[in-house]
Amino acid sequence: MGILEIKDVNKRFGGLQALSNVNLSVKEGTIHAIIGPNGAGKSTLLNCLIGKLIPDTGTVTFEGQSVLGRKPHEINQMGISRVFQTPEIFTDLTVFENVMIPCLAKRDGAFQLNAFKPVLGETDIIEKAEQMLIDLKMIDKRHEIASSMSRGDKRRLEMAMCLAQDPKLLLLDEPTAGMARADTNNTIELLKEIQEKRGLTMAIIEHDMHVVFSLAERITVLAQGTPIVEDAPENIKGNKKVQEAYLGGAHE
Amino acid sequence: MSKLIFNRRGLIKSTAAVGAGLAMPTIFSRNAWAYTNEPKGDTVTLGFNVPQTGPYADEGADELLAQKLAVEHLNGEGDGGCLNTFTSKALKGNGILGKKVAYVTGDTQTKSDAARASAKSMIEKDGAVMINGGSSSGVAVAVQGLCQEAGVIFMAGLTHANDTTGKDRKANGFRHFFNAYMSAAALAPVLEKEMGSDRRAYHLTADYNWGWTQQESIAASTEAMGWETVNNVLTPLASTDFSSYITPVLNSGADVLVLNHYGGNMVNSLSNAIQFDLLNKQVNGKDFKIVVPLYSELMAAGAGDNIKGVLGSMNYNWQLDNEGSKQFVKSFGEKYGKPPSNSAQTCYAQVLLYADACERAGTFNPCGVVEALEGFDFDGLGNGKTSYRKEDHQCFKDVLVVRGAENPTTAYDTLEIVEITPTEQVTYAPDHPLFGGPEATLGTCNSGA
Amino acid sequence: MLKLDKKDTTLFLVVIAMTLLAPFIMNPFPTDSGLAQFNAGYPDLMQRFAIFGIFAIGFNILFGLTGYLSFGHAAFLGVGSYAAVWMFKLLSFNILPAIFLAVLVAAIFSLAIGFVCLRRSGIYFSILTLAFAQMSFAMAYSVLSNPSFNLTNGETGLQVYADDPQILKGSGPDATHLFGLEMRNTFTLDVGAWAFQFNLGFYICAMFLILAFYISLRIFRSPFGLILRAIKTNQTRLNFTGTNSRPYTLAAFVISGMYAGLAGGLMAAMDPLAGAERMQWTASGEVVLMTILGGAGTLLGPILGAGFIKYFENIFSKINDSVLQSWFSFMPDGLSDFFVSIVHPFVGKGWHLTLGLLFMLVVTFLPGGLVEGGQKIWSRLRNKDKDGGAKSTATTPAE
Amino acid sequence: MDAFILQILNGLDKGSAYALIALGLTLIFGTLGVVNFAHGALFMIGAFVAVTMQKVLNLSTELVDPTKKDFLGNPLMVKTPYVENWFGESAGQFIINWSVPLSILAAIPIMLAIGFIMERGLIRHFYKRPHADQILVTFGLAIVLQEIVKAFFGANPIQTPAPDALNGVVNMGAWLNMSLSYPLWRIVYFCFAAIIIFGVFAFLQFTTFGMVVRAGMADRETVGLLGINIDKRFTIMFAIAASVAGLAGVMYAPINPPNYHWGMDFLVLSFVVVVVGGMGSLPGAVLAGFLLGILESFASTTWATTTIPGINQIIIYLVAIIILLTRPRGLMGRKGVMEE
Repeated sequence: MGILEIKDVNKRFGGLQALSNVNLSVKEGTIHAIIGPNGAGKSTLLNCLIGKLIPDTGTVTFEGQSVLGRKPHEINQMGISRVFQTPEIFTDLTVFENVMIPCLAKRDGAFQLNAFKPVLGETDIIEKAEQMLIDLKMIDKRHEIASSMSRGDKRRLEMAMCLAQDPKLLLLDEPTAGMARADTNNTIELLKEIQEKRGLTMAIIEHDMHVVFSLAERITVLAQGTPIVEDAPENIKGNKKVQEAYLGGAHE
Repeated sequence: MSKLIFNRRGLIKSTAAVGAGLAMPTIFSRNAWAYTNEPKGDTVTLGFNVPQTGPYADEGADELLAQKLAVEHLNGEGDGGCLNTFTSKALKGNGILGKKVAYVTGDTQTKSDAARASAKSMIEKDGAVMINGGSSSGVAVAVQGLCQEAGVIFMAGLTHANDTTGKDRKANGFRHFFNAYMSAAALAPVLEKEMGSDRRAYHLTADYNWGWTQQESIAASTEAMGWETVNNVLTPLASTDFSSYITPVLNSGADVLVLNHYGGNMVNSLSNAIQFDLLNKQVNGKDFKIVVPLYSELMAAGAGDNIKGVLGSMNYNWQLDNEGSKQFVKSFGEKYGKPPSNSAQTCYAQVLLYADACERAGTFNPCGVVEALEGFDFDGLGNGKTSYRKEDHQCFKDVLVVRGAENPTTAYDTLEIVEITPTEQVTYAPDHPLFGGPEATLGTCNSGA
Repeated sequence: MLKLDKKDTTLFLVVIAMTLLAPFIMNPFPTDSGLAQFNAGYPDLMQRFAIFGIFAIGFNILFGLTGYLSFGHAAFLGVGSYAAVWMFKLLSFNILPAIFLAVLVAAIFSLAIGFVCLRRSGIYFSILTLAFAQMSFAMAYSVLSNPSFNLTNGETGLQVYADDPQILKGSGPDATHLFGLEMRNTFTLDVGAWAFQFNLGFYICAMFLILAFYISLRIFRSPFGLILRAIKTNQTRLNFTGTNSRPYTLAAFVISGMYAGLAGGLMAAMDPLAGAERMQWTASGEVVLMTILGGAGTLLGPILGAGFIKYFENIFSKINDSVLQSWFSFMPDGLSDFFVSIVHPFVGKGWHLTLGLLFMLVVTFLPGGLVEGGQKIWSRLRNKDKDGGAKSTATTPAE
Repeated sequence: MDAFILQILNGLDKGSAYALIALGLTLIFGTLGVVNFAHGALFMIGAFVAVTMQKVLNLSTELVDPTKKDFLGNPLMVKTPYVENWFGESAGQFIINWSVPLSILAAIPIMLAIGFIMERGLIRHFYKRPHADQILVTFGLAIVLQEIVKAFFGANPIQTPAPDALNGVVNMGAWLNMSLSYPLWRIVYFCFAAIIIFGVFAFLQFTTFGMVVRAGMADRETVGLLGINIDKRFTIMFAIAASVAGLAGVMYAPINPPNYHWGMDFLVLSFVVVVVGGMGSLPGAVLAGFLLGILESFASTTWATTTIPGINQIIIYLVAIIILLTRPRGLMGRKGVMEE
């Protein structure tokens, strides 16, 4: 039994069968990648996971509980954090404030009218946020406004924000999209490091093979809305079906 | 040393700078004041509170011109104006009670809040002893209440709703302008003469206090002479296009349209009615007619040719043929190059009346002034014989019924006087039900002491 | 004691000092000098500064922090005023129950309206609030003032009449008071050529302003305030961080609605009349302009903006030609006429024009409002002494 | 039945004005992303172009006529417009009579110029600024514009009649055996609005210029990447939007006499129309304009006001609330526009 279970998920958009009979299980403590050519249904699947879309049939459960129809903040409160294609951070706030917010959300839940306590008095939150910034080697940037940072730093900050919540599952949506090779490698290193330190479960949706093969322990290949193979990286490389699927689509 | 006194009022204007000449500033306590803003120096300050922005700004500007002219005349400058024709000869052209008249101005914005703010600033900051002017009944009632509390005299300017001297009457407030009841009483006989007693009237009424009281008054007096009120439709104040209110008139079987509108509303509703060619229609075998109970010169100018033949009433018109009027038109016209409007005349007359009352009372104390004005009869300020009634501080005088002229020669004679309705015909009992009934009371005068 | 850090404590103390000393600060010119025209130290205007300061501080909690631009906040001020005057009519002229009810009614009203409007964001939210406020205004101006059910007294404004019940009045005063101390009590202090007016009503408003500022300061520095700022920056991320933004925005909306209700209640307490036009969209627009002009999202900005606009409304509108002539009378005739005609369009009845021009100038050259202007001047002054002073302002965005 | 059709006509007529203002507002918002609070003022300026034209054509020589007296009893100055001196009395009067249609010719270049100056001189500096700043600066501009107009023309409405030939009523229902008398100028106004609306749509649909602008409305950055000078086109678009508002104002002047406050009167309403239609959607703006116009007309009938007292006061806002709550982005709005 995996921490995240996707069972018999189907989704149609008009005449297009976006997902058909998707079954997938993410094991706790592993990095699981979902790859596939453009239009294979990766984004649709992701949207089903985060409650943005509800599948026509099938179930998506996290630790035995259904995530379907839940609002983003509810899904997050279940223990799922998400990294976006382009880093979603609080651009007008400082780096430190950016990290404090997930710590607050983790402690206080979805809503708490904490209007009269000074932030500076929340020592537990401050310590945790500082620790997180130290872990991710960003403590020297704590007073910078987030919008002024480089793209790589923004990604690192977003990661820090997600990790600050001690998630049980980290969803990564093409975390290296649009990055230069050096930044990509940095990100890979960062993710590896996190995995080693924390044993965190991650699901990565990606089409950059370099990233996928350097990180993932399991890989599911989607083609035309259906998973065609699920296996370890070394087995995927030589798989005929995968090659066909990719050759049929746009070659990466 | 200063002494902290919680007296009933302490809104005070500084006098001379006693300590200014000394090397060290001297701190001293105030003298006791006999009444609010008692003028201690050689000037007395009047507050002119008129709309200077918003839709009635032009009317406010006209009122301001008249008030400035009145101040000139009081101070003995210019040709003396109505000081020459005023039947009371207390004013000498040397200011009021020997003090030179100064004035401050404020902007009511035609909002009761803003009007009170600006009146307060005149009272608290500039030491005004009376507030004069304004261009709407809401503002008049609001400022009148303020002046009553503060202990200064209020003279209302243009306010036509019954309430100003009806249920909202105040001892410190006076109204020279006529009201909706008087309009109705003056119009009804003329309407009967011109249109007969078998008419069906359709009312369009501005949906707020003034509109309602006017509609009530007109409906009451026209029904009394046999007219039928077919319908009364309330129109939002913010309306700009009245077409959707005009079209139902065509099929209603009504043969008279009464527009209980003022200002921009009236200009637009009348223009729209003319566009729909109502005046050329025949209903029930009679010519269709339009009545605008309250006219003003500026509205007539705004409506242009559309007012031709339309009946209404006015407080004053410069074409009025009496000594006071002629003198006022001459003074005003020579100074400003145009004849005065009826709101200008109202404000001018009120300033002179106030000054005269102070002279006769021998004090600026509001209670003295109130006493001097109550039941005061006079002539020579333009309206003919005029009297200020003691019971409700409403002024009684002839009311003019006017009609849009068919062939005006200048921009100023677009309205012609049809009838001068004598005072007796527009007089009512002070406890008339339209005026708050027997409960309505002036209260007692407040001098602020 | 106040749970503020050093910098905030200084700021707070400055605000307290400025507020309490307002009768001196607003009255810089001797009473009989020509410049006395520019004095603003008389009770009514000082009360207005404080009241609109409160209104704008509250609006800033919603707009400055969350970025939700409400175009209907005047409605809450209006219902607050009506509630307060009704308390005067029913109970007595004591201001405490009136202000309490004003805040309460505004809270209920803003909870209901906020609950509906916050289902949308951006301009859709703005138009929804505008629509509710305009409906309230139209109802108050006409429909709810009809003789059979007169809740608002329409055009004239709701006021206290002699025949109102006032069941708790007894032998109490006939003017608004706080346990017998009348709001209109004014004590005038003459110092040389100056006359300073100390008005009880103003000091009541000032106390509320200080309290309102303190609460806003605490909110700005609280976790709640931090999340509100996060809502403005990136609502998507916030939701994916496990925070439900809707109750936060609703809380901010209600808090700012209560501030508006407090302002409305105080307005009625200073002057027991509630006019419908304080609910009109122009009044809502005014508080938006105050906040942006002063600096949205800053602590001091709204107060400055409120003071700025009210100053123009009350001081510039009163400068008429005879005042102008007295200013320029020292010049030869032709020259003084020339100057009078130059200045004439911008004062008196032209005060709107000046205000419009200033809006344009401030927003063009000081994007962060008056507060930014002040910071620029301050940092330039400091840079004369030593370099690098400007940097510190950049890292404290909520200042 | 007649009454019903008449109210539809009234609604279409009101709707024409709303739609024209909203159209320009949406063009500006859609192309430039600027919230223009001065748009109502442009409508007002358009109307005052007509007023000015009327005043200019009435510029007169003055002759003393000793037989008549003015109000002070002095000899009257008789005015003869220059145009009557130049073209003869009847031709001159004809020209004066047709001043409103004539002012369209003047209004187009004037409004284009005003739009051009506004965009180049002010608005362009605010493209990247928050909407709040745009609101403040354009609101300031709106105040300045209206105060300038007030300084020249006063606060009182100024009657600007339509030509005699276009005054009066026509019976539109004669051939249906119904009595549908309707003012001719209002019919002209509706047709004029229809022409302008179709013109704008055709311009955007069938010209290359329009295609680029539409692409720019959809995705500004991409079009910029294609090397197309989109800013210049947007300037022109702003000028066009300004002249649409201006022309709407010119033609509206005979319906209601213009006053300096018109801009503010129409501002709120036009924003409601734009938002109800859906931010950034031109067809939405037009549709919402006519819809609200018609609903407003029906809400003012006796039937409606007796059923729900005061409905005519709030109908526009009520409809706006209902539509926005059921359709999150208005009638035809696109996702992601103006939602931050």
